[in-house]
Amino acid sequence: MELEEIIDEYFRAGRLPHIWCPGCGNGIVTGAIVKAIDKLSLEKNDVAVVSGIGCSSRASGYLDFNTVHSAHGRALPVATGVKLAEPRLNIIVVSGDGDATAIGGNHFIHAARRNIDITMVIYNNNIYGMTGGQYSPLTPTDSKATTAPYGTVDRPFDLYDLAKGAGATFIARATTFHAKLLSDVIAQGIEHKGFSVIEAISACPISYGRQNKKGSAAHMMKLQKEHGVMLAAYEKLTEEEKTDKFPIGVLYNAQAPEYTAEYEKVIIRAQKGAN
Amino acid sequence: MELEEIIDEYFRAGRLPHIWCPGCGNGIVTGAIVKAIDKLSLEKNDVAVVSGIGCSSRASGYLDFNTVHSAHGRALPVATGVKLAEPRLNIIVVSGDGDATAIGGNHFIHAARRNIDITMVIYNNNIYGMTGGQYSPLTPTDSKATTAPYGTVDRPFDLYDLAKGAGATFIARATTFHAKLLSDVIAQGIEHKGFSVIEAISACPISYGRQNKKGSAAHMMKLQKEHGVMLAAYEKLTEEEKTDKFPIGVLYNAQAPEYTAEYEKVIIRAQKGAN
Amino acid sequence: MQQLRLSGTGGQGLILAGIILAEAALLDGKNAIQSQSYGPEARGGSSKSEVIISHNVLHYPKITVPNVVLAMSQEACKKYTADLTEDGILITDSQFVGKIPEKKLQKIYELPITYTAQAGLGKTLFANIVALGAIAKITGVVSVKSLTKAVLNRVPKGTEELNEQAIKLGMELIS
Amino acid sequence: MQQLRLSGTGGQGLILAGIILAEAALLDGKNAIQSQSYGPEARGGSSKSEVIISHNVLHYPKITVPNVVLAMSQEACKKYTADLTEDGILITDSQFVGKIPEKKLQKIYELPITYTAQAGLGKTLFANIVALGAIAKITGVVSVKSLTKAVLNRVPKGTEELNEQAIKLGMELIS
Amino acid sequence: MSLKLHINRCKGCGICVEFCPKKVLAVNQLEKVEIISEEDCTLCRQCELRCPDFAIFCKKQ
Amino acid sequence: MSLKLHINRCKGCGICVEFCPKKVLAVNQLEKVEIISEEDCTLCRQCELRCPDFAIFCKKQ
Amino acid sequence: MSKMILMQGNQAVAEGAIAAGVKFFGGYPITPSTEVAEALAKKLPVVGGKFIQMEDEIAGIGVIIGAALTGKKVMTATSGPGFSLKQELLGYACIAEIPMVIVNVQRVGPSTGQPTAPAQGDVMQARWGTHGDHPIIVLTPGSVPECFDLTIKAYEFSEKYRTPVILLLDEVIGHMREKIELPDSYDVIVKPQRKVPTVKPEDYQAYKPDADQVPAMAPFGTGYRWHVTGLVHDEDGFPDGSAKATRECLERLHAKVNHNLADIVLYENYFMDDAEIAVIAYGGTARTAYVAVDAARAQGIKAGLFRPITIWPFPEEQVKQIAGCVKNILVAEMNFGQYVMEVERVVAGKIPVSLYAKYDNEAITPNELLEAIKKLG
Amino acid sequence: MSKMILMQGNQAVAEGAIAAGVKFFGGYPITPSTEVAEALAKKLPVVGGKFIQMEDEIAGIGVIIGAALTGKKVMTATSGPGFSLKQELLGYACIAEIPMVIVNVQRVGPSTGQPTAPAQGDVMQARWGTHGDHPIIVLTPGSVPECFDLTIKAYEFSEKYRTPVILLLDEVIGHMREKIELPDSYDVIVKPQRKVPTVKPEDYQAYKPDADQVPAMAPFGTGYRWHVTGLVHDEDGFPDGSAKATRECLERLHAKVNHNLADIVLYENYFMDDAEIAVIAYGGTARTAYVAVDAARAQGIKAGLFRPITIWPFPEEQVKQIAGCVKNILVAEMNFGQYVMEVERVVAGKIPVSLYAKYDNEAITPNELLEAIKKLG
Ligand SMILES: Cc1ncc(C[n+]2csc(CCOP(=O)(O)OP(=O)(O)O)c2C)c(N)n1
Ligand SMILES: Cc1ncc(C[n+]2csc(CCOP(=O)(O)OP(=O)(O)O)c2C)c(N)n1
Ligand code: SF4
Ligand code: SF4
Ligand code: SF4
Ligand code: SF4
Ligand code: SF4
Ligand code: SF4
Ligand SMILES: [Mg+2]
Ligand SMILES: [Mg+2]
Repeated sequence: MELEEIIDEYFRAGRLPHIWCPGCGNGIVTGAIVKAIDKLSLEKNDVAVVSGIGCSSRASGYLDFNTVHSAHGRALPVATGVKLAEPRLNIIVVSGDGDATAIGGNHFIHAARRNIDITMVIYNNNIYGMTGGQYSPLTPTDSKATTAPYGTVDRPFDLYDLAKGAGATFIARATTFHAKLLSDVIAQGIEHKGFSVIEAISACPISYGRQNKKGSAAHMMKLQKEHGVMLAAYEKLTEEEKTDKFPIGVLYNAQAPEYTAEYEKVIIRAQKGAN
Repeated sequence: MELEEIIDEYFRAGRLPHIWCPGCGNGIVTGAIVKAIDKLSLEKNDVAVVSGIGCSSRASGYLDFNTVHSAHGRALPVATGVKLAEPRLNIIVVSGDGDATAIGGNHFIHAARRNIDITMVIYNNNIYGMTGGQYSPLTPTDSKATTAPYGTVDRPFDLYDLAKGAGATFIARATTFHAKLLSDVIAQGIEHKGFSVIEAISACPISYGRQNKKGSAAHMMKLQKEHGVMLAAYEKLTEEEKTDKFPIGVLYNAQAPEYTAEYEKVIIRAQKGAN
Repeated sequence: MQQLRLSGTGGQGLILAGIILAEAALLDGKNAIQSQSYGPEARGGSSKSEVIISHNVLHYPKITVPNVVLAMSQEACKKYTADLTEDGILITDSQFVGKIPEKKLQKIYELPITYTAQAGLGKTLFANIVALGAIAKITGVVSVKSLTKAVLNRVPKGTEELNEQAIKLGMELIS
Repeated sequence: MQQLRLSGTGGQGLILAGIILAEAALLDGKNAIQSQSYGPEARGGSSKSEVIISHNVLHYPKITVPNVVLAMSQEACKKYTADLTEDGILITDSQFVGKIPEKKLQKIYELPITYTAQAGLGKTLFANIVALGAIAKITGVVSVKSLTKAVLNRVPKGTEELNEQAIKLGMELIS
Repeated sequence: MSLKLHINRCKGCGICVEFCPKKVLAVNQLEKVEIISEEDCTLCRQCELRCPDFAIFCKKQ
Repeated sequence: MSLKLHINRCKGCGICVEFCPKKVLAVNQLEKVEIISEEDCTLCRQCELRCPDFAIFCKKQ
Repeated sequence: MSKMILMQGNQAVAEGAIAAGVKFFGGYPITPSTEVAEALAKKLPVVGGKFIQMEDEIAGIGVIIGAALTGKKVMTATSGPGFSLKQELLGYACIAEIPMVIVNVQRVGPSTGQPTAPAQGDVMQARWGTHGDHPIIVLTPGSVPECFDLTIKAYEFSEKYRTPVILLLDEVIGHMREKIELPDSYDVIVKPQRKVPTVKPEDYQAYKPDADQVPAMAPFGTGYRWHVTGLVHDEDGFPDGSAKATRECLERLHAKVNHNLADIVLYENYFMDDAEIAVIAYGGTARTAYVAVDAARAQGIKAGLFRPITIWPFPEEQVKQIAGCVKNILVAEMNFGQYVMEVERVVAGKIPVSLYAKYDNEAITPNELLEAIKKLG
Repeated sequence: MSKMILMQGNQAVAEGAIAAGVKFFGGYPITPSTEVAEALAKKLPVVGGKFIQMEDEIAGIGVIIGAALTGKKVMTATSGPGFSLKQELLGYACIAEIPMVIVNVQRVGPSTGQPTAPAQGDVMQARWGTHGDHPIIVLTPGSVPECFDLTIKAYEFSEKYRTPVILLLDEVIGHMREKIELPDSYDVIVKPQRKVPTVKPEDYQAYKPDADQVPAMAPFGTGYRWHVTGLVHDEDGFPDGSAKATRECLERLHAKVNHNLADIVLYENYFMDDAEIAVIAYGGTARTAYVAVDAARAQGIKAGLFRPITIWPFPEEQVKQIAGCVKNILVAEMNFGQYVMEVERVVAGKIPVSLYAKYDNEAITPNELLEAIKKLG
């Protein structure tokens, strides 16, 4: 399909333009999600998109699936409920860096631990966009934020390390500059049976860029291009070269028992016992 | 000092016997903490012990320091407040596996991320002891629990992986059988500048042992002996040999900027700017 | 209305004993309510299970004044007998309770309950059932038939005979 | 009491303009309240800053009926002029507002505000200050002296002269 | 093929302008995208790929 | 040196009994620790180390 | 056929849930409610349902919101501290109109308080605990059989009105064991079920109500693709912050409940016909009150008991009517006096309202309450 | 000397905190309260204080509990959803008697509701939001200068009575900018400070009150080693679940507040002397009410305004007295009618109480309220 047809197919009619600021990367990430769904030819009725609260989490309202715009940080418990109650549905969670790793951090590590078959796309703009620019657990040290006028001293999480340490079985990263790769790894994440984390690095020119003098939206995308390196190439860099680069692509892919499938065993055991 | 003197010195007068069940490992872990404090000759007035809620979290009430028995899962935020407000205090957090990694999981990863100078001793008895035997995020798969009468299907966290993935800079593990090692690694954790996690594997013969047919308290300690192997030796095992062993000792030790020290920079910057 | 309190320490199976007693009363066609007190933290310490039994509708679910107190530990005997009145009955496990409260009571039975379980059945585990046998015999609050049925409903398969035996041994403690 | 509404899109600096206007009124020894409406999500879309100014104590902090509406975008002009009455004044940025509401108004000023900022000062950034100059000239609601002082209090060091110039250019739009 | 604009969706962010290799596009005074030299367009789809607002498409006729 | 018991603290868990290499200790009917053969005690401190209730200590006289 | 057994209140709630057709439980253990979870962990998989222990209480309500969207009947259970934690998402369930039953077995508070001791200190919290205006239905059983029946009733209300319903127990009722008669098979029990849309998917407006003020709810995955949000929304379910949409959205939430009081407000009268002193008591305290009223009658005092079963919405009409009949009202509760405030409001000075309050970890005894009655009699 | 400036309500709260000597803020951003955090992130380090943005709102109150134990004055700020999340630990602060000020800038609820629009829907939640019986002090400023003054007052109460105090703003007050006169230096402001023990450490009983019902509080690290718990506790601070300890522990919490109503209950009368219609309004709605009362007076209607500043504990005596003087009471609030219920309770039918309620994302206008007054006049 042509992109316009894809947009017409998977976006709810009449709800564009979206609310995001000029140049905001969220549209590109959301476009990548529908391209991935299109690529996999998923039946729309069998897809549920669950989001939290934040600029990024508004994506759910635009998409023509079963959609939930839940509460801040709570997309994963809600998504877990949808998935466990109706395992045949494909579940995509849309979340911001704050939504996923600040208030939602506990649900994140537990979804990873359970390895429940959910694909989580984290729109990482390194900031709380919706509330106007407070630092998030993914804001780099020494950044300016409205709650860090003297620069942040917090160490950020490495989302890959966190997800892996908690038990996620598929982890990928891409940027809005690498839009095709992004939609590609999202598709792989959806296909993966288990908890998949896709970190989508997305420019927030307004709440993050301005304070940190990152230039125009286009310039922020060029920075992504400059710093994002495909994993295979990244691994060949010297430690020094690595310092201002980050790996993109599929970073981790492993198999482990998936929660909803495992739960079927409980039912079998219980029903055997009961007879 | 003789052990009895240590107990008399660091336990509050007249509060023993403690409430723990016969054979419960919590006493041994708590003893190991005061031995570590004694070894380091910390001034009692400069130590704060903060716990959550659970059998293990009752430890704070017995210890003759500045002590807080906070709410379930919330020991770390409270401890963070004590530490950041009064950085000269030595902070020890006492927590259960549920308290630390279930309801308290978010605070755990964020304390690790900040690398705040707190030593956290997690009494891991693989169960919710206080409420009578429900599974925790550290209950091994296929265990019985009152909320898993057909056996658990959840994958447990590996506390080491989780702590490391979140950014902790000191991670150690010991068991109540390895009581001396336990007090040793706690002492090292206290000395470490940054967030230190000590996993203290502790037998709960009542809420965990009974359901899972683990035998007497003494037997459960013997199982710890059997399965716990010092890291150096563990690393030499074959993958197969490793399957029913776990490494003990100091598992990770790294240096990174510590939160309260970093925060002083904010004050300096602010006061410079203000003049 | 009969008001019975079964007290001791955590591991003695008195909660279960209270439930069985109440279930036996139901089998007798009576009403019964069982309740228990949990320590502030549900760990170790004393344990208490209360049962009230009546032909009539039971509203208030707690004991107001106990008719019968079973005390299977010294601490329980101290803690849970304060409200026993002169016409009350106290039953103790003589192995654990050395000091009987200094008050006038209708009847005091100091019985080797746990000893009997151990000696007669090889396991202290049966002490709670032995106690039920004794209580049934002393008070007649439940029929032996219903008690037996109630016990058998609750115990693991394969232990039925030993449990029946336990009831009998308990009854035999009362001469 | 004067009730002024400054409206446009997010990036046009109208919140700041409202604050400056209120601060200028304070410098004039009057009372002033500034408030603003946030879109449901504070992202993009229309933006509105309201100022009420009076010699008397001000209680109710919102505009009841506006005397003056500045509209710096077409959407804002559509959305925020509905309650302008016949004796109200509408000021638009002619670059963005093509369609004026079809209603009788005391006065309508279609001014090349952003164009003037760009052409005269090289930056559209100054459009909000240009607008304030025009408003001061049209309404006299604040003195030029206080407005200038209020602007200078708020703007980054080094831009003082350009901002003073912006006020002047704004005033000059009104012949 | 040709370019198709949804002007109502365009927010004038300038991303397409910046990434268009042929300088076909510009943002006008009303902060909307404009085609300034359609003849240079190679239909490379960079603008389509990068527009965050689904405001510009390369269309098969 | 000798053994010192805090009977009120002892809960009769039997850990000391199990780990005493010399079979010096036992748990009695009242579910309390008891010294049954003090003479065999080597004061190895295993009991002290392992008692979760701080009920048994090896004491310097 | 039916069977007569001894059962704990908490377990009867779990049985009621199974009988009502609940297929999903999510929660986090906490005394004194844990038995509800434990019983359902055992029972749900047997009927093909699912039980999940979540990482905390917030996730416990979050997960059932998700499960409810697939059309399942869902439950969570907790006590004081956990109930406080669930408040934010409880509000979400209100505005997004997610049917669910939340069990709160009260213990002594505030904070950790006294986890194993009885209190009725969460009565006002059950009404007002989440931020913002919202209506709520709160049911309080007074016996083990009522735990069973009222759980089924809670699902009836929850499904019919698309609203969360709180089943508010106290430790007395939750932990006592008494006789209950259960049908041999729950097939005989009518299982409440929410409306599903009858229109075609393309015509479905997820928040457009029928005449009964309640919109039909399409299970996820059945071809109706709709949007759920905690923002104020229009009839299509999309965010709309206009004055009109806000007013309509919030008014309908209240109307669903307030227009159906005759259906929702349940209560029991005990010797109220000729009563001069009306005792008002609910839950475990009502058990004391029956005995105290009997005793007072035996002493010639014309006492009666009004037992609200639906404690919220408040039985305003009933209490007004009582205030017109009796000489005195005595509210008895295991707290510092919460429900009494609403009684006072509604009685509006017509007759004296007094309070017997107890908050010391123990239930009110019949004698204590009798003495209080006698002071009025 | 002092300076006259334009300032936002939220910022005035932050200024008040600095003036009161606050040295620690922990929180999590949320509209419409974020400016409080942002201002303190900037100001606190300048005065050697600390600001920490936590992982969520629960941690935001947790961290200030810890900081308060070291002797610091502490603040957290939030709005609806975050306020719901803080409820559990708010109860902890009540029972453990931790002084702190919690700012809640209300927005439309329930749930996400309408984050940027005004409402007063959390009034009852502020009183009853956490589980279990607990007293609470809730202050509601009606202007920007009052935001400043009342923040200082909040610390006075919080420190004096060792209790959390809620500063309840609405979006109208929090986001409006108006004139405020501030001293050039806050040195002139008397900084409230909790009692510290005067006894030796070995004699210190952390929860043994003085005659004023309030125990002295030793900062951690000063040689007094004490125990803090959320369990019901004895005077030494250790868990004690006996009936006596429970009763005493909980009664004292209430007594601290209830015995000091004359000190705590703040209010304003506006044209109440000869009023026949009393408007009762607080916060942003009071701003409307002044104008409406003026307008009514201009039309010959004897209206007056009673503005509770301390909304909880409820100004019971004052409202009773008003009920004895006026002919009608009209409560105006931006919700479905919350505070009016307590007014009704206290008025107890003496005179009619009516309600002007608005809940549509917009403030009540003077004209709307005037019309409501005229209906009574
Ligand atoms: C419980 C709760 N706390 C706080 C908020 C306020 N809030 C809304 S979105 C947000 C953060 C958004 O950041 P992120 O998740 O990174 O999403 P983004 O806007 O950057 O896409 C916050 C703090 C809220 N709505 N609910
Ligand atoms: C908010 C809240 N939820 C639940 C509980 C009930 N609760 C008390 S302790 C506990 C778990 C204890 O397990 P763990 O932390 O492993 O400690 P342990 O008792 O095993 O030492 C739970 C669920 C509570 N007190 N508060
Ligand atoms: S604030 Fe940032 S993330 Fe939010 S819409 Fe604007 S640019 Fe995008
Ligand atoms: S339940 Fe387990 S952890 Fe708790 S005191 Fe008993 S043995 Fe120890
Ligand atoms: S990238 Fe899209 S929104 Fe941006 S200017 Fe181009 S067409 Fe407009
Ligand atoms: S298709 Fe390519 S050349 Fe044509 S306008 Fe778009 S980016 Fe430019
Ligand atoms: S180990 Fe300690 S508690 Fe256990 S039996 Fe021995 S002395 Fe007693
Ligand atoms: S010191 Fe050693 S030998 Fe002596 S009793 Fe203890 S364990 Fe046994
Ligand atoms: Mg973000
Ligand atoms: Mg545990």
